[in-house]
Amino acid sequence: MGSPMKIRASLSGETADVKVLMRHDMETGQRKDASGAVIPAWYIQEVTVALNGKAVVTAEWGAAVSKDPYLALKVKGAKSGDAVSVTWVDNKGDTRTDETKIA
Amino acid sequence: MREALNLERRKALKAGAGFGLLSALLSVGLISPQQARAAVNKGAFDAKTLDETYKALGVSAPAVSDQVVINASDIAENGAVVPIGIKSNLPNTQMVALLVERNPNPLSASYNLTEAAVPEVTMRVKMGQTSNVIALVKADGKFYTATKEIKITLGGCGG
Amino acid sequence: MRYKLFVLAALAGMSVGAGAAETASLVAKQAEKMFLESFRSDNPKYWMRRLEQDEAMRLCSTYKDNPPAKIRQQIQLKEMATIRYPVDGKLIGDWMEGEKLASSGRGGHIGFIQPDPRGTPRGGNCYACHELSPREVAYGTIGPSLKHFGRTRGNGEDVIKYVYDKVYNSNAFSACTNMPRFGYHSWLTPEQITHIVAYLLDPESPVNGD
Amino acid sequence: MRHLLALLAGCVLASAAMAARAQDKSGDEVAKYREMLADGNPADLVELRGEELWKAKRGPKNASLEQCDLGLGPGVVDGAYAQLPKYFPDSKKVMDLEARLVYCMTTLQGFTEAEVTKAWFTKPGKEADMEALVTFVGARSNGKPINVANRHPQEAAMAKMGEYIFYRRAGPQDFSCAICHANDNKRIRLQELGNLTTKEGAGTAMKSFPAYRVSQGNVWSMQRRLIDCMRQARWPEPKYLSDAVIALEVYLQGKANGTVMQTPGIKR
Repeated sequence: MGSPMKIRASLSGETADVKVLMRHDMETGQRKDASGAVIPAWYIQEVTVALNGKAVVTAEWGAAVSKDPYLALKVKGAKSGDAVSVTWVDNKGDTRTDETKIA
Repeated sequence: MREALNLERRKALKAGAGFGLLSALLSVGLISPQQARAAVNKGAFDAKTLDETYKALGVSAPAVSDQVVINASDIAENGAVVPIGIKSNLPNTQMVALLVERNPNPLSASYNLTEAAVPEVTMRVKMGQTSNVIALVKADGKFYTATKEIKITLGGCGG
Repeated sequence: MRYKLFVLAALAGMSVGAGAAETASLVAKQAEKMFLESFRSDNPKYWMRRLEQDEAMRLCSTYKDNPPAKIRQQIQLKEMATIRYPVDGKLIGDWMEGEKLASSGRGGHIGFIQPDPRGTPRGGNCYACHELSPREVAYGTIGPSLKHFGRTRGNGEDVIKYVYDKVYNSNAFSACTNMPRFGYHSWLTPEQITHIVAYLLDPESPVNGD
Repeated sequence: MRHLLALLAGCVLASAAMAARAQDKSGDEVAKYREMLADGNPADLVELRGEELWKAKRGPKNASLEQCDLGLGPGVVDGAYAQLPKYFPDSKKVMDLEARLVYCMTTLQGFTEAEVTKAWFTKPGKEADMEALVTFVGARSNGKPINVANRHPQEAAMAKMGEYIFYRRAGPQDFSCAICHANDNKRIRLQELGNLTTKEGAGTAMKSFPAYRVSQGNVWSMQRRLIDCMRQARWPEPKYLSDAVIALEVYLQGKANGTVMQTPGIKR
């Protein structure tokens, strides 16, 4: 079920600045461990950012996204108190959703 | 039963931008992640060259545009984490994607934007070596690009 | 507690008028013991031997790399005598091989956390400390810039021998310098050192290009 | 002749200026890279996990670490990191944060020392609890000045021995800590090296650890940092929590004394 994300959402005018940190290994499947065995690919493939439950941005990721992913984007028509939620799904089917209110 | 599930799935896929639904299906184990991936950007993430990637994405002859801006440093101290921002000043921007030319699979990430999104995203990607990075933008049905070289330097003690 | 007892015992044995030097050597004795006891007991003996100091290391450590002139002279003379040359006597090799060595900081890492895989070739890691080719931006500044070294110094016999000797045993010229003694420790072979010489002096080498 | 000399001197100056500009440009770009990284430090997530671990009832005694005495009394976390390492009368030893956490995990929670030190750093797929705890406790000293008084004779003795080790050369590259870290304004490759014998240099280093290392993808404690320095020096591997490592920490914290903590940092 994954580790919690850290979502920051701040308002400037009617635009919300959303910054997300996720905890994920984002293994490419190309690395080997100390014993020489390949570490299997394990990475987030899909991210959805929603405002008050309505998807604003949907992203597809490859294994090239860095470990402990960071994502920053901007949402229009937001106001203080609105809910920003982020959902990710990885290639093993693990998923996680976190939510924050715009300050 | 299988029929029913397939129907369910087709409905979900038909919903198009229904990523939320997709993840809901995934989380209850109705479809496998591989199926999910196949449903969205078939092949593009596995493509090994820029041309193959464009082909898989259905892009032909994208125009270079100064309305697409890449925000990144010329030098990255470490290839494991390279922060890159893409901004589009083109009206009706629907999609932005980041490609790293010399990575084993150039396509790193793509973002479908609704009208509620400002066409500006920042992310961090791995780069195996010094390479051009390409911002690919779809606006009003047409594709545009911007390119920037990012140097990956050997850092620290070197070992 | 162990240390305290040791201090007391040592103090009792001190002659009248014992000064800073004795205190310093006392600290050194304790610290040396503690240092050597601080390594994992499963480090193989041949790894642990890397912690042993030769005379130059010991003197440089004692004087914090700034020994008095007399000792400096003594170290340099002794180190100069250690330099060995390739069998064929040729001191300038292949700059392309030299570039590989200059760029690599790998090899020789031991321990249990991130050792180099067996057989990893040792690099000279010149770029960690020196600017060399104008095309490489990621260079260190611990040592002086060697950009255009051959262009400015030429590549006469004397210069070739000087560069070879300096890389083989830096302490022969400058006691307690930050630069490793690459040949003395067999970190690089005499032949590999001739490649580094070429990288610095060959007119074709990128070090002497624009 | 004089003209020629003047001309030559001019050339030297010009090329020096050009080189300086080229270096500034690299420097600016590296600064921009770091600025973009600083906007989101994954160590913040590690810190959250550390707080959970701190409060969780664990071990054979089913106890949390909330009564652990980090030097300011049982349960006081705020500002504790900034005044470590220090001498603890209960263990009769100078301990850094990690040594102290191990002490608390054995005495309060009933773990064995071997259990809690076995996986002290993160490996692929296995996050180390110790790193998370250190990140949490470290962050609770944010904004506090480093304050290691070295009042106890054992602390003073450790600082002296740390200094000795700092200058001790060994190994097939003749390295000591001082080779890279006893001069001002030097770089290794593109990374600036702090002069750890000065307050400024030691302060810059010590205030930012524990720090997230993007090249490693996890947080490094000062133990990990120093043990890896010895690996880079091509030395054998020191024991985790050994006196030599703690002595170096005491020496360096002493040099950094008074510097305001700013942790977790984010580094290459």
